[in-house]
Amino acid sequence: MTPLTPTSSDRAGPAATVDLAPLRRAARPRALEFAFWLLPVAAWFLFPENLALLTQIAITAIFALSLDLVLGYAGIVTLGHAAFFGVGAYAAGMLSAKLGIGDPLLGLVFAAAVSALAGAITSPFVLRGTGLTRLMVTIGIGMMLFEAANKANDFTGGVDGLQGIEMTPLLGLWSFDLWGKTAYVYAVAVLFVVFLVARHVVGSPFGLSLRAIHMNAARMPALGVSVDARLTAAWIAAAAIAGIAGALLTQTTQFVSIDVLGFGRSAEILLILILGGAGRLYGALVGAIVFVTLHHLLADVDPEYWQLWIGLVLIGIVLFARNGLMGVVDPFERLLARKETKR
Amino acid sequence: MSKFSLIACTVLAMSGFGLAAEAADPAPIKIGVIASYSGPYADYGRQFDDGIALWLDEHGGKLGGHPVEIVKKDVPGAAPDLAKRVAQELVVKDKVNFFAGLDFSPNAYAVGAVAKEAKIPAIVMNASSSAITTQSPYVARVSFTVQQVSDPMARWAVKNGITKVYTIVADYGPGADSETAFEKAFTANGGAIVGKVRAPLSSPDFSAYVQRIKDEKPQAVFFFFPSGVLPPAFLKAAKERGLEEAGIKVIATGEATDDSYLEATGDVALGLITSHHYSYAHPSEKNRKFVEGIARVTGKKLRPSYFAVAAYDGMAALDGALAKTGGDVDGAKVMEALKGLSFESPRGPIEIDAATRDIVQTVYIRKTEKVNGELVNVEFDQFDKVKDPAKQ
Amino acid sequence: MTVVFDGIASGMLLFLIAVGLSVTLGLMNFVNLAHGAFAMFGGYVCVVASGRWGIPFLPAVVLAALATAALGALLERLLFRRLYGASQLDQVLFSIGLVFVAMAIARWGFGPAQQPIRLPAWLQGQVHLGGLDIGVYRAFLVGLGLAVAYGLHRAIGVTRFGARLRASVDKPDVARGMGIDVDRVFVVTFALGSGLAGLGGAVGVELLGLDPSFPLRYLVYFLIVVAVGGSGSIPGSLIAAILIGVCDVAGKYWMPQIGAFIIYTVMVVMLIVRPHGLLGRK
Amino acid sequence: MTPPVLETRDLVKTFGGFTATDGVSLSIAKGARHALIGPNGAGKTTLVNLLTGFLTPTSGSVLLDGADVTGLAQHKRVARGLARTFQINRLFADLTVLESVALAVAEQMGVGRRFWRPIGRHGEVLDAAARLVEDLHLADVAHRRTRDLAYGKQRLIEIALALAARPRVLLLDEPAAGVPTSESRELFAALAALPADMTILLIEHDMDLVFRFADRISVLVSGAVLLEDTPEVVAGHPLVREVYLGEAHHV
Repeated sequence: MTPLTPTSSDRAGPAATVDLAPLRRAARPRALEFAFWLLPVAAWFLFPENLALLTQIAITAIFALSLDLVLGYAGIVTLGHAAFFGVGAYAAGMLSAKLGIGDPLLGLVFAAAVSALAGAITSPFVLRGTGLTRLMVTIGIGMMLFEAANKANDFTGGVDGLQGIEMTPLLGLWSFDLWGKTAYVYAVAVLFVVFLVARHVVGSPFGLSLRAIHMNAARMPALGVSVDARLTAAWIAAAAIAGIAGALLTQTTQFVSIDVLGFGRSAEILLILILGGAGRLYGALVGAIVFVTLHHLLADVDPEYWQLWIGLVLIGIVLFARNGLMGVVDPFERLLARKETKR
Repeated sequence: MSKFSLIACTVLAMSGFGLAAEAADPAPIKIGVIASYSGPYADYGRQFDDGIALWLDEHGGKLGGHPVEIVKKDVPGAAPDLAKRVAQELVVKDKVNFFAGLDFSPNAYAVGAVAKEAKIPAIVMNASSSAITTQSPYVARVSFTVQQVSDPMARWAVKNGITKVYTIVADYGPGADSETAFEKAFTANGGAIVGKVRAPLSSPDFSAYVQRIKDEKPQAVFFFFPSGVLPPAFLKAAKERGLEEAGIKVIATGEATDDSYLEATGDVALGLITSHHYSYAHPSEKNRKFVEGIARVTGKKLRPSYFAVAAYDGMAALDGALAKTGGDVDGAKVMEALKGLSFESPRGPIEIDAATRDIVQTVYIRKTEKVNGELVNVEFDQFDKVKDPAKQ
Repeated sequence: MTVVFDGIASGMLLFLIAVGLSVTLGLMNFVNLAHGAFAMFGGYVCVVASGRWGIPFLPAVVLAALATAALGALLERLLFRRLYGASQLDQVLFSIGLVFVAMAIARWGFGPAQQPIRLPAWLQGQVHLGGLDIGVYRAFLVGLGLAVAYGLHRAIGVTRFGARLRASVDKPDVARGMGIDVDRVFVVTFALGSGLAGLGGAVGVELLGLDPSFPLRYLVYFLIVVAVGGSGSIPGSLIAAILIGVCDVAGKYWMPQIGAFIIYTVMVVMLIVRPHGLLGRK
Repeated sequence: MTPPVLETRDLVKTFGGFTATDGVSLSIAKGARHALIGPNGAGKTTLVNLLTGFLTPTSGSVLLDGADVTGLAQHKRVARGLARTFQINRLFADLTVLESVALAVAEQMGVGRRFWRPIGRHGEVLDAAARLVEDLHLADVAHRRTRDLAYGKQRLIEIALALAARPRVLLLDEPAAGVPTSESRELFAALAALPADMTILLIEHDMDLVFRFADRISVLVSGAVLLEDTPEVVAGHPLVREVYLGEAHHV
């Protein structure tokens, strides 16, 4: 009983019959993506009076991207993600209000670092359980942080919010204005950078392993992967990004309110991501755009009962558009992919 | 996007033909009202609307000779990032002349910052955190501060022979403010705080706290909770444990017997002694007309609360200020004119402090009683010209 | 000792509302975050029945439970059943949407204010039993909680219906093959879960209050009970609810400074020590 | 005789009161084709789980190349050259075949933690993955999603994932289970083509495959080794015929 052909993986040279092009191509940006990133530029000209709202969308999008990393890719369902958003928001706020350091970029870096630390501290607790248990631990951590911020009234400003934050001009050139121009450009630029990073991460071997863990975590150790180590890394990275989003909110509004840590924010960002479609990055962006805009319009049209409409929209999406809004493009994408393969 | 922006309530001048000699109407004044119109606190927005609508109804829809346009913005609950954004939009998009409303303190802080930057006066019609007016020079308050209504309660208690008090407040900023103000006034007048506790806002079950209070045997317990869910929950627990029978008096600030919630609170509130700046049962001619007027403009039999009266007074204050500036709506001039303004409100005489832009008013001590089958706050003692103690 | 009794009583109330969620989430594997909305519905039915129609308190509570069960059955037929096969995330999204709609409807129908409930005289006040001050209503809650726990435990753990339910959830196809009407089992179970929520909501008005924001305000507490107790375990939920109630009340009495932390700390510690809950199935 | 590559000493695993593995001492030589047979419930898969670290033994030890690895985590044993397949497919439903294999290859090459360069630009990973895909006759479905493939093809992915780890010791847990006869030829060919110096422990119900493939067989009954010998001896053993082969042939 001896083998008839040489060993598989020891054979040298490329394989003749397997086309590697589709995998190679996946890394390249597509035309539609360029078109998408023209949207924020177009918005600048089309809605000059709504820059504050647009800034809010950009910040929400960053937060949603962060959640997409842990939920959409790594598969950790969390209802406590506001914890890191809030830690970032307070970190940036304290840096200015308590230490008098008002440089926005420095604040971002500081907030990202502090949030990453918070992520590192919480990860063993979160990764311990699964399913409902894990979900409840994330809620518990979020709630405890909220209560802690409320208790530390004198330090955080409690429910009245942290006052006295002043931002120095961005790069020493542009100060934050009432129209929100600087804030908008700043937020969109940060969003773009975060998106690029996220896009690289999810397309890398690390990102592939996260998706694989999501699909079948039990198999991963048999491939030589420490699941906990990967999830911890993803958790910390997502915490840092959430912290950046929180810091941006602090810097563009120049105060911190305690609701940055609230359960409502955690629940809302989860809704936004699922609405847009989890596990595809653009779902996070589209979800943020649609949800915040919808919320804004409905609250304007019908301030008393907008919740009813939001609720109906959510139910409708689940019943008729299962994979979120981005799920709608799936059939087209597959069609496109098939054409490309044939070519 | 602007076509979606709904101007919910537009009150234009009803210029009579008899006044044809007058030149064309001056430009309308735009007021951005930021308040809760949805969610659990939607009643606040409605009360503001009622107060504003009544004042405009009584004054031919004009403010300082200008027609008025109200732009309502929904910021439900404490959501300062939203409030800030909305305020920015009101400035750059709707180009409002004044901010008004502001039910929650965090929102008022956020809007105060915008007001300062845009030099647009903001009239706080409820938010009661003391430092709001200190933070921004473009903020004037016509409502009250937590300290302002807590302090007289302490002085009244001492005056009536209560020297040992246990305090329980909601564990958040205003709760802490109330606790501090009460303790300061109480101990300064010779009383002693035998125990104090801050209960979490989310806590619906007060039995443990009440048991603790009962075991401590103070002469009275003073509590401060935001109006709504918590005061009735506390009162129920107090009744169930028999605090009254154990000889422990229950005193509180007026949030406990907020007119909007008093009927729902029910008989557990009977006999409760509270301190506040407005009761809809305030016995004055001005208030009688006010209550009737609210019923008239809304067509409903709802009690106006301190929100409605502050909104009404906020309009009166702006009108008074515009009378001083001769109709000039320039922010700095209006702010200057607001300082030291005093007039008669349905709640009694009020004044906007010239130095702090905060309100100076009478604080009443009331007892909850049943009058004609309805629970009302009956005023029986008062402290005149109370300033915000946190600013002294 | 009074403190411990109070803790047990508030735990019982928590159990009464949350046990319905243990049924839908734990046994049927449906992440029904709209559970609080059903409880709220029961509360409003009870308030209207006893306040406006003058029905005595106890029949009003029963009516609330039945009405909520009927509503649950209706919604199961119309909506929930479409989502049994869906991912948990979709179920979360759907049920949160339902919560928003329910809150808006409640506000439209009843306004944002708290709803008053008047207890009959025999349920008010306190009795003194050997140095213990026992609130009559709390004693009532404890009794009701124990009765519900026992009844449910019997119904699901021992009867044929329980066996069918477990079969239907674990292997619906096999169950169908065995001649079990799976659809009917699900609708009955869902109605049961909803009815329990309605019952809990009705008796909870007195202590928890009732207004349109009820479904979200207490959602986390319900989830805690189910998670700590172990998904689908009725005795587990009971023990968890009592544990949380006692820790919460005792904590507030002896360490009021850290009152708000206690419930979450207990939960996180419990879940780290026992990730599958006290009596959960793996 | 070469020293054993994989060895167990008095391995015991109990679940509550039930003893699933009862004092198993195995010794598998380098390059061996060792089969493990036994009736259902004999504890075969439990033994594999103990060997790979998916389960921790109640007592006894596992040695890999003479070193005690009893307490070592699964993924660390993989790094030491011990890979396995699963009795029931454990695959990545939404990944394509090539992606799945590339994932495993990337881990073997130690680039699995890299988070910047896209997988599509890791040429060495792609080439190795493509070769594996080709060798296992999966080239025509390389870009199809795993969930869309027939079971037989999915079995091949199982093996490809294990081979991607470049194991020195490979544990095959019923590789032919659930594969219809019409699709089993490719599978048998793939197994036959495994390199000679690779040590293989095979669990299998298909006796044809076992006797064609194995040069040594252990019979496991009720968690304990009943007998270990060459296929000829095992096939002729009366006890084996009674407890196992007889039963299997009647199915």
